[in-house]
Amino acid sequence: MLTIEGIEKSFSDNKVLKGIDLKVNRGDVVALIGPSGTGKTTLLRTINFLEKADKGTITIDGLTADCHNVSEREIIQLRRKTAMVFQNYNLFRNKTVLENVMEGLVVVQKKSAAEAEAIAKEQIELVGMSDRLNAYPMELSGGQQQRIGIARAMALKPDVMLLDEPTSSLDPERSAEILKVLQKVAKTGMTMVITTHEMNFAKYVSNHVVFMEAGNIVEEGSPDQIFNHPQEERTRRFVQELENPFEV
Amino acid sequence: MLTIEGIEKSFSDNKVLKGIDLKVNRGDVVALIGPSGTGKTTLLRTINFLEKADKGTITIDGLTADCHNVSEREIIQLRRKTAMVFQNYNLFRNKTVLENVMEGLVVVQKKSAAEAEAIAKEQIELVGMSDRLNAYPMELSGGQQQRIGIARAMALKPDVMLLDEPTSSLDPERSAEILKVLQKVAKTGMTMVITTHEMNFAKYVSNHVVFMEAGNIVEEGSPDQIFNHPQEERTRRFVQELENPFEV
Amino acid sequence: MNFDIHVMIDTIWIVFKAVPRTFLLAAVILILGIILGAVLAQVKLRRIPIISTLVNIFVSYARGVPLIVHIYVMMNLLPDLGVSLLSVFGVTMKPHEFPSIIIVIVTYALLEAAVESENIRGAFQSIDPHQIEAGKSIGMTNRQNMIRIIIPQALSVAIPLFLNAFLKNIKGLSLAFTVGVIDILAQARFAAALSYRYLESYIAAALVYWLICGVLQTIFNRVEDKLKFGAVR
Amino acid sequence: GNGNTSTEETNSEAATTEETTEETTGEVVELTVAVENASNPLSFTNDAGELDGYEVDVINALNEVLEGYHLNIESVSAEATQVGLDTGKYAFIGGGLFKNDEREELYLFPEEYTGVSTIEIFKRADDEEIQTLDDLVGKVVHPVTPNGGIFNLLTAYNEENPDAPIDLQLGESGNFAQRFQALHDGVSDAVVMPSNLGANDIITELELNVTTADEPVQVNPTYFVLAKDQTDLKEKLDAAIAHLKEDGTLAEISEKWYNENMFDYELTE
Amino acid sequence: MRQVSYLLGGDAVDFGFILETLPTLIRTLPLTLYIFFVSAFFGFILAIIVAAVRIRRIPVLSQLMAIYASFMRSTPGIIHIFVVYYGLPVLLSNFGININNISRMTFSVVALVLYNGAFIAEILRPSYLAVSKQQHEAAISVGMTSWQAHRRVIFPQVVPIALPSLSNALIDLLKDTSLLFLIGLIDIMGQANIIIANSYGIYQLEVYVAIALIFWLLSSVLVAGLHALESYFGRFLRKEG
Ligand SMILES: Nc1ncnc2c1ncn2[C@@H]1O[C@H](COP(=O)(O)OP(=O)(O)OP(=O)(O)O)[C@@H](O)[C@H]1O
Ligand SMILES: Nc1ncnc2c1ncn2[C@@H]1O[C@H](COP(=O)(O)OP(=O)(O)OP(=O)(O)O)[C@@H](O)[C@H]1O
Ligand SMILES: [Mg+2]
Ligand SMILES: [Mg+2]
Repeated sequence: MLTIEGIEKSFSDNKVLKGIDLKVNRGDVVALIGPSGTGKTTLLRTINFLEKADKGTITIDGLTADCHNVSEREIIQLRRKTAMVFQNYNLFRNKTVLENVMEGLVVVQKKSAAEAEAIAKEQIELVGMSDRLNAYPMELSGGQQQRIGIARAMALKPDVMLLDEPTSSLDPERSAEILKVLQKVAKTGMTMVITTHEMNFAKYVSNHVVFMEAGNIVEEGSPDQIFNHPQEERTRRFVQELENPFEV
Repeated sequence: MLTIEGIEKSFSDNKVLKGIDLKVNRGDVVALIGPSGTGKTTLLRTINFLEKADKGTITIDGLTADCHNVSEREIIQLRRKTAMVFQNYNLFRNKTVLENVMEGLVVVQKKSAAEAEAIAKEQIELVGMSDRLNAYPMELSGGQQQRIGIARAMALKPDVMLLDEPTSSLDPERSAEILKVLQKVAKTGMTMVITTHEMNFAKYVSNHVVFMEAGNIVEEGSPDQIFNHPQEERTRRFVQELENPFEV
Repeated sequence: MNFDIHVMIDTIWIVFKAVPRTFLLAAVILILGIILGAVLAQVKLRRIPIISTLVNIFVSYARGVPLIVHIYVMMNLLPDLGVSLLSVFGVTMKPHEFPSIIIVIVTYALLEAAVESENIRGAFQSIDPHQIEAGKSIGMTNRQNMIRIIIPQALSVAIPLFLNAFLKNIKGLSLAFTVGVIDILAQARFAAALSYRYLESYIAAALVYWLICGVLQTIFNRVEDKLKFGAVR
Repeated sequence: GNGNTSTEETNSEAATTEETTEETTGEVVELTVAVENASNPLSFTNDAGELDGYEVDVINALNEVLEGYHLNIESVSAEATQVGLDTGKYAFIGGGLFKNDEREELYLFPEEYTGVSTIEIFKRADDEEIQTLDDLVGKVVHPVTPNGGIFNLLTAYNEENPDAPIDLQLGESGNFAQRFQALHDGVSDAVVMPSNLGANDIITELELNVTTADEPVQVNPTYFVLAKDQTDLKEKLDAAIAHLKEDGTLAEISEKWYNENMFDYELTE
Repeated sequence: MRQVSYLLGGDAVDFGFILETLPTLIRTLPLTLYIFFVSAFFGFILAIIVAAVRIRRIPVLSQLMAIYASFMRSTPGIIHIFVVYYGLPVLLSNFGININNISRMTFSVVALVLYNGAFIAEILRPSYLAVSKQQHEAAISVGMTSWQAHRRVIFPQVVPIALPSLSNALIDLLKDTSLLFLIGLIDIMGQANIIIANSYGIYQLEVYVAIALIFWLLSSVLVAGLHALESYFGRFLRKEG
């Protein structure tokens, strides 16, 4: 479904991605974990062509693009197969909750307003925000904005969802709820790449875990492998902390 | 150290805080937990007078202000006893990492540039960002921005720190590290109010847990009491989820 | 002091006759200016080689040189140019028959474009780049993104600037008199020449201008409020 | 002026009294008068950056003989002279103004005129058809600025001859040189204009095929126009002007600027 | 024979005359620049006050400022000059104040300040509002006074938004000094008019070419300065790409 090969990316002389290869099958839920500043967000942004990689190719649903040399048309085609949930939400400031979710349906997918509204309302219901349909993003709490960001992406029913810490601002209750929704969607064949600091999520929901550090993939494998039988010393240390990080 | 009484706050006809009373002693680490959209952020903002409560009084370090009727002078006096870490970081867009942290020291505390720089660098070191001193906020990852936000607040050495989900964008490793730093600071007598979705943090680091829902404090007490012997049904349910939220 | 309020009121009515055409002209110029200015602003923001430099030279010339000189130059250049252009299409016309209204619109719209290109560039600098990314990420084309997300947000800065520009235009048109366009001020001058009531006529003109501005300001304020998107200060 | 003129006159009187008390040195009252700032040769700024011109010389000469007043000259735009006169800033204004009913109702005119304005029809030298205003019907008359005498003259003509009016185009008429060049080139057939504004200089300098019609349309006396309340100044001014006419000073100044003594002209009124 | 350029076609420009004229025009440069800088400075201060009052929606004052701004922006410069130079003395004399002996220069500057202040206010206001409110919150949360927050955090972010439009306004102001010729002050444009009038318009084209050159040069210098400011304050924007 999604194959990326040899992705490299620098910001001036700071090499942030040092050659990333990743293969994701349809319906996979990939958890991207790793320390802060490692390049997880940059990788997702590269897949969505919000950041132009210096090198490498990206294939989505059979369509391949060489990052270095890709036309505006191809980018839009590829982007329409994906949807992204941003770490800092990035809701449209000038649109209400409902409009935020409808926007892509109407403008990109050319659905009728009525149909789009129905779909949007359904998605908003799923994230528990039905009572704030007409609020502007500025009037929402952090968690509420994050949920609308998720609803906006889910409404598009893309082939691949790219989620950048989608539950960072949510309480465990709500977080579990949302992740269950995502899990259900994944079962219908939607592919997901999720960066997360929520190790329990990586452990119990994903079927493939990728551990990145400093622009490299250190280790990847099934959750069981990564959490219970890590091959690399660095992975072992990272995973160990999780046991009880706050006990003093 | 910090006493708030009868705080009420509405946004148009949406009553967000419905009469909050809270007493925090010097050196306390209070964890504010509760579902998304409950009013945690609003409460912190009210304490910092970024939001003007409709009713209630706030006392910090012996200085009392009636929220409804408080002068600009008083507000500034009170604010200088506190520092805030924002849920969405809010770093100064036009200043580098180092400048962000130095700013309050130079402008508010009138420290010399050299002294401010020394303090700032020390704090930045504590959050592991020494290698990005001259980066602008937009060039940082989410977690990196969050850490600078924490450094900026800590550098001020306030009486009371208000932290709004200070580790939401951090991996568990880094998160534990930061919380350990905070814990150490708390031991020196700094008071902290922290909203968090990280229940482990509430459990192991704080010495007082406040569970809010829908603008009310439902229950408060020691971590042991809240997590192991909750009195209220609602608390019990919220805490239960934590056991293993993602197991399907 | 010589002042007769009745004369002034009579003059207001006379002056009013020039309002529709002045208003319309200024509006057409503003709209053309905004459209062309937006294009220029994009070229500048994207720093397209060569073209950017050309645009910068044009903008600096258009803004730097006094209006009266522009009018003089265009008044002398455009008719010949226009006539030779028309002759290509088989229309013959003498240069001095070339309609002065076209001279006015072309001249003013070009100058307006230079001014608006800077206003628009400033307004775009106020946009959070993340907002643009959000649009891209749901698969919008650049054009869709521009129309649905970026422009509405930039407008909250640009709208008051457009009103500024419109008001400058409506007054700047008094120089178009050189090529025979009778605007509000010219109409007032006519009245003054007939009645010898200069003071009254100028005050009458001022009141008419002020009224137009008052009406526009009210409308623009409404629009501006709509563009706050829940961010109340 | 009807209605509330009386109160306004009181106002300006008050202003004048104040000036009198504050600015009087000895017996001499200082007054400000205005001339136009770019109206060669009436009044203009010369190459040395100083105010010069026929009216300026006249006012300076008046200062020598005027009793009880001293005149300070301010040079401003034509429109500003009028506005300043209306608001009471100026005691009188120049600008080659002639008398008519409207002006007489608003302002005070001296008995003595200080200049002459001949309004001429300019045409191509080989154009035999144009001699009088009547001949202008059906011709292309150069556009007329809507302030000043020519506009009023032609408007008055059209009001008297509603069935055969002159085609009067309004607009900035361009500078004088442009007007004559346009006439020379056949863009227009006639220019109606006072002759004392440098017309001959232009025609000679540019070697244009332009002459005047045989007879001037009008020969008007021009005056300094006083604010309504300057009755005392008017008397003193009349005496002073008469004195300058008598001793030949004005004729001298006229010769200096126009190469002729315009006081020799026969007035049309 | 020299043909007057009412049509440019086939007409030679007399470069000798342009060169001759330039020094005469430039002689008036100090006056033009003096008035420009003084009016720009006070106009800017006035604009900040007006914008601040309108942003904070201070009752009564805010409405008054809105009226002021609408009057000043809508009415032609010639009317302002007349109102200030001829109207104000009459108005004040009703209260027994005589200002007739204040210099024309002062009147001119007052008129230009009032006029341009209104335009600049309406540039600063939206630019200010475009800066996120959260930036202000971040600043006051570290204990800054509101003024400190503005000076250190908000204004530097307003600058890149406002500067392009400000350059429009300042160039306009530079050209607006020509209004002063109406009441007899001779700036560059006034001097140009004098030269044209004294030559009965024969050298209009040449004079226009000369003032075009001067104004173009002046405004280019101005714009270059503002551009430098913009790149300095806009550093953080470029990082955002
Ligand atoms: N626009 C940019 N300019 C320069 N450096 C950048 C830019 N964006 C990101 N970086 C740097 O690239 C590195 C990777 O950033 P990225 O946002 O991908 O990290 P991340 O793994 O998502 O971290 P986090 O968990 O904290 O969100 C960081 O060191 C960051 O500072
Ligand atoms: N400016 C505002 N205008 C209107 N409503 C607001 C505004 N700010 C917050 N609210 C509403 O107030 C409620 C409480 O918001 P608050 O940000 O305090 O929640 P929270 O407990 O911090 O939630 P989270 O955990 O998601 O951050 C929410 O329902 C939110 O939509
Ligand atoms: Mg990230
Ligand atoms: Mg919150």
